[in-house]
Amino acid sequence: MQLKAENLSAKRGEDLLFRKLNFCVNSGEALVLTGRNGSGKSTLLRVVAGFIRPESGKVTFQSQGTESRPAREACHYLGHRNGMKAELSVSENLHFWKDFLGGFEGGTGLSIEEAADVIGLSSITHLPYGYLSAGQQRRFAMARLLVAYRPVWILDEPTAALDAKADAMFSAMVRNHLRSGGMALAATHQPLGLDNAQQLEMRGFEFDDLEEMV
Amino acid sequence: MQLKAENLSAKRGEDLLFRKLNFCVNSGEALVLTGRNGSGKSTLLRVVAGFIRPESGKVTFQSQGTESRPAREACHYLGHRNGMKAELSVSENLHFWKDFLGGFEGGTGLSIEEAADVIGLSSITHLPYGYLSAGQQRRFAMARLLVAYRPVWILDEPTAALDAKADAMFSAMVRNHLRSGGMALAATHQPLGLDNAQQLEMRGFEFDDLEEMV
Amino acid sequence: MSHYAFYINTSYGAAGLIVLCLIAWVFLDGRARQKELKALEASGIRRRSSADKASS
Amino acid sequence: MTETSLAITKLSDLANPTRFLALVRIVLPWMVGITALLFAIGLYLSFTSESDYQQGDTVRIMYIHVPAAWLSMMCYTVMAISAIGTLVWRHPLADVAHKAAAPIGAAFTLIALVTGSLWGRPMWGTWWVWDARLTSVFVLFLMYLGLIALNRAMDDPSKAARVSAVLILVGFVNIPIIKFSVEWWNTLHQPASILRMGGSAVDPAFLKPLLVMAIAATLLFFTLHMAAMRNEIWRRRIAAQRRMAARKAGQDDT
Amino acid sequence: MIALFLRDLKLSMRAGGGALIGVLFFLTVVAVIPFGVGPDMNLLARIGPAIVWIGALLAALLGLDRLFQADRDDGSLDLLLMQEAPLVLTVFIKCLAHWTATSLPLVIASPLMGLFMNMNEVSIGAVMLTLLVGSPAITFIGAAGAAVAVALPRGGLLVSILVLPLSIPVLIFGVSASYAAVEEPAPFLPPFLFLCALTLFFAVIGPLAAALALRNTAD
Amino acid sequence: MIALFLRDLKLSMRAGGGALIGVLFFLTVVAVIPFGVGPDMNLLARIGPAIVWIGALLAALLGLDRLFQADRDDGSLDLLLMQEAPLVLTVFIKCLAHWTATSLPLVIASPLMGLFMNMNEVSIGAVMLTLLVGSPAITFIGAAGAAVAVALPRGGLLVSILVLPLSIPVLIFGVSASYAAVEEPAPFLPPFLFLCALTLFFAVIGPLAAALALRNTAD
Ligand code: HEM
Ligand SMILES: Nc1ncnc2c1ncn2[C@@H]1O[C@H](COP(=O)(O)OP(=O)(O)OP(=O)(O)O)[C@@H](O)[C@H]1O
Ligand SMILES: Nc1ncnc2c1ncn2[C@@H]1O[C@H](COP(=O)(O)OP(=O)(O)OP(=O)(O)O)[C@@H](O)[C@H]1O
Ligand SMILES: [Mg+2]
Ligand SMILES: [Mg+2]
Repeated sequence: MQLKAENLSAKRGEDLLFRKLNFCVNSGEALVLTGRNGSGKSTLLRVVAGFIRPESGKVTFQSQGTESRPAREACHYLGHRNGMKAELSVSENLHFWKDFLGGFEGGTGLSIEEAADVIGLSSITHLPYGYLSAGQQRRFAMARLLVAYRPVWILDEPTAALDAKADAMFSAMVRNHLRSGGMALAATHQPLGLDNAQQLEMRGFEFDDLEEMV
Repeated sequence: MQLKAENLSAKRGEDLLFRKLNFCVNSGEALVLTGRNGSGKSTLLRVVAGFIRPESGKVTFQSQGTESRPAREACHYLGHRNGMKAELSVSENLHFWKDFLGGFEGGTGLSIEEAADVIGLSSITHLPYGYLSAGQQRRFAMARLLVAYRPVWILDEPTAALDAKADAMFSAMVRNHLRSGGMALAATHQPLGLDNAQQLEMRGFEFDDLEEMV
Repeated sequence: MSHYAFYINTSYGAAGLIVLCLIAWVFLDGRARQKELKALEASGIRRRSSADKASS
Repeated sequence: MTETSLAITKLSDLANPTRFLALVRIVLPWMVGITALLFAIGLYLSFTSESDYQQGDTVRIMYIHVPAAWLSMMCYTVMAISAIGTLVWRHPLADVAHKAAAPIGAAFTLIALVTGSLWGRPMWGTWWVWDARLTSVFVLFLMYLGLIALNRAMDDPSKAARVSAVLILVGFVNIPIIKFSVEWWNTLHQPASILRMGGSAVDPAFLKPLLVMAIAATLLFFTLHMAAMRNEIWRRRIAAQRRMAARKAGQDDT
Repeated sequence: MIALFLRDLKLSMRAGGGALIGVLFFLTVVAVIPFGVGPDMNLLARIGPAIVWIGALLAALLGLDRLFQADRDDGSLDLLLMQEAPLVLTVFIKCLAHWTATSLPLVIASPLMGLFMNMNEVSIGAVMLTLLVGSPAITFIGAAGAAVAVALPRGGLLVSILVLPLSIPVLIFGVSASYAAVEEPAPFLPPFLFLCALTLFFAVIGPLAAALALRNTAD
Repeated sequence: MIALFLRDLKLSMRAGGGALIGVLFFLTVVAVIPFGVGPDMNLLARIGPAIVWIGALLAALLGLDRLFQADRDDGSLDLLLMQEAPLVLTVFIKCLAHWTATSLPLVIASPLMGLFMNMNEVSIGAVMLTLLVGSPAITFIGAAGAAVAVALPRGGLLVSILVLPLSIPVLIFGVSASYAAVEEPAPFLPPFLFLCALTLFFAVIGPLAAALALRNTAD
């Protein structure tokens, strides 16, 4: 399995934010994006997840013996917003995502209870999601990554709002995912505690070919 | 100047989250709340800011020679949501808050440009707020604390989404505020780098007087 | 009775029906709640002060 | 502690839910008995009293229509008073009181509407006209339904109670409109002839069954209201105990 | 406070579609009625004021439910609640801004509708005047509903249900004043003055109730 | 997909009070009308179908603009966009859920409104039928508008220009088919069939346009 970005460039507004980026993440590997605020980490992740159409290049996902396909179909995306409904209970939310996301070849999702157990909050799955504290909400958003299997996890500052224990729990969760053959792309300002991670430092707007643009 | 909480209890849903809390923050001091996810840090801050009515007790602010008044009037609140309109430009947003919040005895607010300078983003105040990256948005929300003076800053996980440099900038900003006689209440999972800070550890729901409640 | 009998009977009938529904709702709701309280008590969850007979 | 807050504490001691439940246990059977008895008398009277020379037998509809109409307004007034209790004193019993009253009020309003139309057909020749009295009662009905919907839409009971309290108070404007609409706008509907300044203008032959029925209906309201409040308190206790159990379980394993 | 007024105005101009959506909706309503009553010009003229008033009422409802919701979602409502300035005043200003952005255009467009409905000049003038005086009342009532809606996750329709019954008196007096201006025996002033009184009444009650609701449901 | 349908249905039931609220809203609108036009029963019966249709349009509009916005605000829209399943289908399902939760109850309740408006049986049947067939069209058009609104932060204006004018034909054919059913010379079928055609057309165009807008503007 392999996630491959070739010759990737993307614009924000009218300016190129990064240009001709290439990377390749294999099964069991992680790519950690760093860089100062506004340097384009989130943008890159959103390009990979297929929300922003790149100016050039493409991101593809290929697993053994199958055709390559758009990366977004093989990805879980955990962004700043949790993607859960405040009005529904936690378990209704997770059930929905489990059903809606469905399966993906090469793995199976955990059940809601197991996933809640992993993140250590199995006792409050009956509460409406909106009643939870910021950290609890974040942790249940992480549980979503577990209930439906996807080989690639795209994580945008996943550990904001987590306490120390939950932080460790999440690192373990990601390591576990990598060990079982998954991949992860993460943008963070704090170390995630991964061993075999490539680093990519983002630098913000590229101005050198401004004239091409205008 | 003094911020004083006496005998403070608050409920979430139908249950008591904390009970008979007392604390007192003097000019130049900070109070840092810690505790695991869901232990009630945000709730306490929202009680102080006057959004949640406490079950018992009250929080008052007193400055020399004046009557004590509800704490919320002397506070800046920086919560999870930034309180800025994505459709307006950064400077329109800041101008609005400067005008609307007005002054408070004992200090003056900076101008928009100065504040943007302090947070290190003076070059992009003309952009619509919605176009900024997560960290940039957060930093402009911090600029709001500067454009109108309030002696007490209530900070709920202020440094989530900030890069290392901005982190340092914010610590300096809070230290500066304390040095000039202000106070701060902060809930964080990461050290804020303050010296003279009291600590208060929150512990989550209290069960023993459930029957009083129903 | 007169030819108004229909209207009178229907009014009394409708009013009676609505009131009966209301009573049934209150009654059944009460019974269901009581049952739940008993079940909770049986499973060992009880209010600390349930020594007083209020919730029985 | 200030004097007022002391007074409030005392008040809430007197009316705390546990004490209320104890009271209900004693009073409720008596109320049920008296209500049933009064209804028996009232129904007997209303079917044996003579008929009106003008309205014929249909005057018998009055014996349910008028009490139901009065109660639909009284119920709202009770709710408005408890709404003040919720907002000013934050008394949990007040929350319960107006939540429990809404369905009962809706039922009485519905009775008034239905019997009114059934009376209107022979008297005015139509089931329904859009005059001020009828419409304002209809609006009252809608507001009851809206309040019920509101209470169902929110699952935090004390917050729901506060929100609906505000609405109840705002909607109270409607009550004087109902009461005085017949005087402000000239309509088909009867102006007040029983409850009015300067004494009643109704033949005592009709007055007696009407009054008995009115008292019976009022008692019915209070009986049902008490029972419904008791149910609601139970419901909340059950929820609280379930939450507590869940949280305790959660704390053990973390 | 002026800052708040200007910000809200700017926002609804820029983001919400502002004036135009109300006017368009208004136009739609007015365009459909003739299908119902047929091309009978006299009848149209007769029900004209009522239709214009109903259209305005319904158009005012569009967007009203989001009056506070948008501020809640981005956290600014919290900040508005903290201030020393009385909350009632803040709510009042927000109502004014909303009225200026959505109802005022309707008032201005109403003569056009009047022409469509074949109304005569006096009648058009009367409708415009009553709308000008009466429409703020609807906004103020609506504010109370919108404040309640903030507490609800998706309260839009609920608000209208709560608001509409209360706005019925406004409608009644607005319409009857408009008719009184044309039909001879009925005097124009009494219902008109009553309308003014209603608006003043709701200008007090509405923001008060809204402030109460906002204070009690923030969390 | 069924999961999505159920979730959306549950959301609108739970949060907004769902069906009950739509119907209540409709009831209030209808209750307001007679105050405007006066208690003239014949007139009421005549404008009845138009009023019921306008009420349905309004009820559909309220809340429709938030169809995708709510999902965008909490981030679930992103996740919906990523899936392998064709986006058009996702949008279509969301429309269906919205229609089931808000318009279907209106269709079912419309006979009651008809009674209030003093309409006769044929007319009531015709309105119900045309509503059943025509109201999905409004939802589908609205979906396209809602998608555009999500895409552009300042898209409000565009939406109103887009949605209301497009829904006018639906409204007009719906109302005229209802009238044709009662009034003798006019035939019922032609406008009715046209209405069906419109709905089918928009059932294809609406979700397509919405999907296109969502894909092109997510960021
Ligand atoms: C759906 C239709 C009707 C509704 C909603 C309605 C509503 C009411 C209400 C709210 C009251 C209490 C008024 C008060 O206490 O001041 C009332 C009283 C009364 N109604 Fe009706 N009514 C309806 C139809 C009728 C009809 C058709 C008649 C008889 C022709 C009628 C006769 C009366 C009488 C005699 C009273 C007692 C008034 C008094 O003495 O205070 N109503 N109705
Ligand atoms: N509206 C509500 N109804 C019921 N319970 C609630 C509500 N809001 C929060 N809670 C509960 O209150 C507790 C405290 O929440 P709070 O947000 O104060 O925690 P916190 O200390 O800020 O946590 P975090 O570190 O995750 O931000 C949580 O357990 C949460 O489940
Ligand atoms: N819609 C937009 N239009 C124009 N510019 C934009 C838009 N969205 C983001 N930008 C700009 O693109 C740049 C990159 O933003 P991005 O969110 O990718 O940064 P980031 O690396 O994730 O930063 P952070 O660490 O703060 O999250 C920022 O400088 C921002 O101002
Ligand atoms: Mg980012
Ligand atoms: Mg928190």
